[in-house]
Amino acid sequence: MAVATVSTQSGAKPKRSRSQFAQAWRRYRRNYLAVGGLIWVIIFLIAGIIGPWIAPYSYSHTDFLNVNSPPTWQHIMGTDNLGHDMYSEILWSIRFALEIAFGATLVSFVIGIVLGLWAGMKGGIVDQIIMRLVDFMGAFPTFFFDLLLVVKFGRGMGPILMAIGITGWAGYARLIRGLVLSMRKGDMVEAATALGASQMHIARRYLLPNVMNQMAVSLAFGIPNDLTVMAGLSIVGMGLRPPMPSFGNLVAQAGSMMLGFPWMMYFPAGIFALTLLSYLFMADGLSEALNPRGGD
Amino acid sequence: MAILKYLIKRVVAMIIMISAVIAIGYVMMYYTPGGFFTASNIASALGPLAAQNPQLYQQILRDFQERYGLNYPLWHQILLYIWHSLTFNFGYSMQNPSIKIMTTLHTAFPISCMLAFGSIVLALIVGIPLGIIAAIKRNTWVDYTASTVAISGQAIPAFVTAALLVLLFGVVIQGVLPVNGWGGPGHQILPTPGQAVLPIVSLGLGTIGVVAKYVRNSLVDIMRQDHIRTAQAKGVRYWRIVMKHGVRNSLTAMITVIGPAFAFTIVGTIWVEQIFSIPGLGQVLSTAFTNDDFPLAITSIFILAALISIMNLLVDISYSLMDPRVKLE
Amino acid sequence: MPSEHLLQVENVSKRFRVRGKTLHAVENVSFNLDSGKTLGLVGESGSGKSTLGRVALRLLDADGGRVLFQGHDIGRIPKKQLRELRRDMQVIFQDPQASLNPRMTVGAAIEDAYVIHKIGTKSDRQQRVEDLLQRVGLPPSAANAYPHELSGGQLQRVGIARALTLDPKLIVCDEVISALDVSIQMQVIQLLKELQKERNLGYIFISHNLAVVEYISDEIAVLYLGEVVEHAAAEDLFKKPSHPYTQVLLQSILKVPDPQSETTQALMHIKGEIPSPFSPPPGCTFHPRCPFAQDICRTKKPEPRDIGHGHVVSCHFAE
Amino acid sequence: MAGHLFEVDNLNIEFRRSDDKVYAVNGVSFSIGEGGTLGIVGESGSGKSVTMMSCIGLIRSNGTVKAGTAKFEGHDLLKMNRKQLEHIRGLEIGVIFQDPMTSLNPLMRIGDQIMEGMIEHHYATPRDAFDRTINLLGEMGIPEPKTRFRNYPHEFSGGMRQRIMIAMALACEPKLLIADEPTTALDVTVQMQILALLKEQQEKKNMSIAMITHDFGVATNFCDKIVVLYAGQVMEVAETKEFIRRPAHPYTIGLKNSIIEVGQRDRALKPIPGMAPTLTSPPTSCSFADRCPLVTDRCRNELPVLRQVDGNHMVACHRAEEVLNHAV
Repeated sequence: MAVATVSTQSGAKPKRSRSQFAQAWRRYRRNYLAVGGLIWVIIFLIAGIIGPWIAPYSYSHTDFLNVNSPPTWQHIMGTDNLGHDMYSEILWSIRFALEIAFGATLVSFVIGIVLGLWAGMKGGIVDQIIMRLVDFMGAFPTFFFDLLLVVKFGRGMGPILMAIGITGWAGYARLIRGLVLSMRKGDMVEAATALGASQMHIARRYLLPNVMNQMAVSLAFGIPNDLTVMAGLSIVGMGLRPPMPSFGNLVAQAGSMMLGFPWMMYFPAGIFALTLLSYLFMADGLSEALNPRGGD
Repeated sequence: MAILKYLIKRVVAMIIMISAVIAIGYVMMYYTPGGFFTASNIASALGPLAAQNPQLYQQILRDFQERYGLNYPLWHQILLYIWHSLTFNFGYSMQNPSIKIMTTLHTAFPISCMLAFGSIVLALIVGIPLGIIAAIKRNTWVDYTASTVAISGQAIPAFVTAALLVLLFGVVIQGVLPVNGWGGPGHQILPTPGQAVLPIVSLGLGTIGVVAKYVRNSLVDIMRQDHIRTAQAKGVRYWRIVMKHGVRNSLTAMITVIGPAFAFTIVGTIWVEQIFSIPGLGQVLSTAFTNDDFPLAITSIFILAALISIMNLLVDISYSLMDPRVKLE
Repeated sequence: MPSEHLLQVENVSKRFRVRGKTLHAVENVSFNLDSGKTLGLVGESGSGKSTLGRVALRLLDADGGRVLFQGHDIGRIPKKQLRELRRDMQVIFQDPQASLNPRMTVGAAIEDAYVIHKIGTKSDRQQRVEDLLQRVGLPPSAANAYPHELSGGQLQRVGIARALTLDPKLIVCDEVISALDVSIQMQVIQLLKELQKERNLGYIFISHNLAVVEYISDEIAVLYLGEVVEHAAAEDLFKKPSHPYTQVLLQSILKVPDPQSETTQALMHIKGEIPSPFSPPPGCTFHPRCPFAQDICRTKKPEPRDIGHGHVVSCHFAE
Repeated sequence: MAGHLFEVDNLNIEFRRSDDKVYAVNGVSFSIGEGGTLGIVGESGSGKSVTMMSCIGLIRSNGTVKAGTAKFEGHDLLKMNRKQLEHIRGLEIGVIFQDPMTSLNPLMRIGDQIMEGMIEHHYATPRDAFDRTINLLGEMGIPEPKTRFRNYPHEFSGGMRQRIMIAMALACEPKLLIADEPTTALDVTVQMQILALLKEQQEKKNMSIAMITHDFGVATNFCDKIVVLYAGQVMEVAETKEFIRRPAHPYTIGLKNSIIEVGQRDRALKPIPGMAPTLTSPPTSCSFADRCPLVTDRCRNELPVLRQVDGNHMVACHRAEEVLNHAV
């Protein structure tokens, strides 16, 4: 009768193999904080994209009749000491934050991938030089370099984006080089080499698919980091030049007034904190979902 | 002997690295339109003085020219500047030529150190137990809560935490803790205990997160390692295994995160001092930058970079002392 | 230059630099291999047998000596030509899981060889993959499985199938059975033997398991600290082990006792472990552990000597 | 059945997996006499390691003992709480593991690791424990024990680390030593050294050994009684001599035929086809049936129980007698 279910021979049980993406998503979905984070990040992205159209005022519009106004129907998040509508300011901040953070992360990421792959696959003196450079960039907070660069090149969108971008690649380069090295030494690459595969083929078919996961995770952590750096520049007065709003500017500016007009701090600081939290929960969930640590 | 050789090697490497930072800073400033490292720029900055006190003006101008070697080629100026910095001969601030930079550092540096070390200590005291508890109760609500707290700390930068704390203690529950300032009349460097709480807490939260998460993950990994099973097979009590074989090993590994955490904290101090109006190095740095006071700005960066380098060296040495497998080389 | 041999390894050496110290992985090793024959490389860990196998395929570059494959010096030929040549020389690894891309199905992994060398159409390739799977004893459905879904034995069959894709003439089998259970080991050995007969393959069979090496090989080289200490036809080696190390190795194998004799094997052993390959002992590298060591062994390195019928031994006292 | 130091009866163990259960051990019974050496032989996944480890409470957290007893000197280990087990482990039962490279704490001096058990069990005062450790290291064949005491694991070779593991396991002179594949990770020449050392220590201290191994050569030369496990079930139990002379289970015979020994160049191979199953429901028929050359309908429908066929020779096969009488 009920014969012992013995899974022998035939091996392939296609049930599980669907796709790794589906499995990762299944794990991700179970993590409520990560899902919450993802939802907020999506809202944030949408706000960034359509923000300029739904913002009731321009970011430089000043309403002199309603200076330092608490939230009202007219200004749902109040106004600041110059009569800027906080709601509009925040929408524009999201826009600028996204542009700079995504742009800077992209720049860092591209530099990191190129240098990391180069160092890892080439080895030898190239590797030595690149790694010395990585060590140097990693030894001190890149924030110092960002400050110097911003002073040199100015406080506009472009310069800030580039400053954050060209100082932030060390981590990516180190990660990718490490992954490539660990795999290059492994049997997998050796087996492909033995088949006569070219370096290009190995990189494309064997290395990249296996480093994708970790790269996605490090990217997910990279964006909130760049958001923080960007705001941090404003805190020391080196961020986007007003009147362009940014979370950093809004927080810095509210710093001196928040005891009297706390809403100037509530909204930007709250939304910014929530955003960073969401990004981190999302990144953390992503890393757990893509690289499950086995376990019980 | 080996240690000595290692130390010399490390210190030399450190000096080279810091020199590179200074050089980069100098070059940037040199080529910045408003930069001060040209004779004409200095002359124009000292403009009003020329009329008021021509003699002093001439003297300061000569001073500057000599100090920065403004008549020499750029590489010479850079070397000269590096040499001055490394010998702690920082000269005068640009904004306020009568004040020696060293004098400014005298008060600012200890304040920033207090903030940074205070928050690191706080992070270790809170983060380590939090990580241990999360690891032992892994995959329970305790673990999830601790992990969530840790991530939150990591996510929210110190200036936002600081701002929110100021709102909390300045608006919601007033009068419990002071929300700005440092020291008082007669006490420039030492704060009142109350003054120190909020800055240190807002700085420390991020590091608490980093430490707790690291301890938690490494402890979970270690408790799955074979040698833990060996200890169990010896009949060692559970708690002793956790502490002696688990936590001890995981703390050894944790030393390596103190270096980066310290660097992270240093940047945090710059922000937090801004929010709480604390007259530390961070505030010096940011005023220097906003006022284009480049000698002061570069010097502040130099001091902070040196501090971080020394800390990294200490971390590496203590790691090699804790882990017999690590050799200093 | 007569090139009747499939593979000629001549005075090959390989060193690694590890943190400023030199590791002598392979020292001055020579051997020949013909089509349809198997050369066994035996040795304990650190003997350099795996490194030698990789040098023979130029997966590692030799530091000295040369390797001729069908008369071509594979250390000299340009990369592009080498890639073409690789169709004829393949490798099977100890850990098939590690040698397969976890993100490629088994079918894709096998097919990749055809993709690399641009052989056949898509459906053509798939047919070949199915044939190969069948040949190594796996159902065609296995092509859709990912490596983590198969057992060790099944994966090793995949490893074999992949090595066969390009119809090679030489296969290096690097500890191919040591990660498998006994009952599965036998299946794999049998498969390898059959394939050799069918396709006239030359094998370099690397293993620490003397009995299996004896079983499958025509000739055997015993390695100790990167050097060949004894090289002979398989029968000769086991009938008349002439290097003390070979003798010790043979005595160290625990056989299931003979049902008739009823006595179990004495647990006799030699002292010491393999010295660090970073600082091999002077003279004969085996002398610190050798039960017969004399003064000469401590100072003078023994030259390989033919003691008859191509039985070569590197020992001062072998006869 | 008196005089048995350690007796496992009808042990059942299950492991939870993400979407099913694995029946890893199904009704395993055996015993070890005082001073005896039992070889527990099986391939990977046969449950040989899990069986012994679960008896002393070192089972992975997703595994549970569902039924059975494991009596050590008459006391059921499976009924003991953590404290009681901790008291038995190390003091009464010592363990050696397979991989000496990872089984030692890398950050602790090896001397301290050996002493730890003695001090924990109040077996010796710290001073005595120190002296004993030095002696033990010497006995294990580690030169210069006084200096080596202060070394860390990474400063030793694999063979030396396994000697340290043995010193640790023997520190409190346990009555039973569980050796879980103690030589699998070692080279053959070193394997010999370690086995000889174990034998010598066993004779000196009159302890029992449970040798878990996949290697018939090790089991038949080292042990005086052998248990063969397959799919978490005992296939055959016999004294080693009987086991060598008259194996009665087709699986045992197949396994023995699978071993290639020196001097068998001309032998034809007769591998066991297929592979060992992973049971996801309790066995109701012979688990070996699919691979067995002697399979009958009965084997596919009825679970063979372990039964005595001759003296102390037990077999779980419907056709054991036929095999023994060379009727098949």
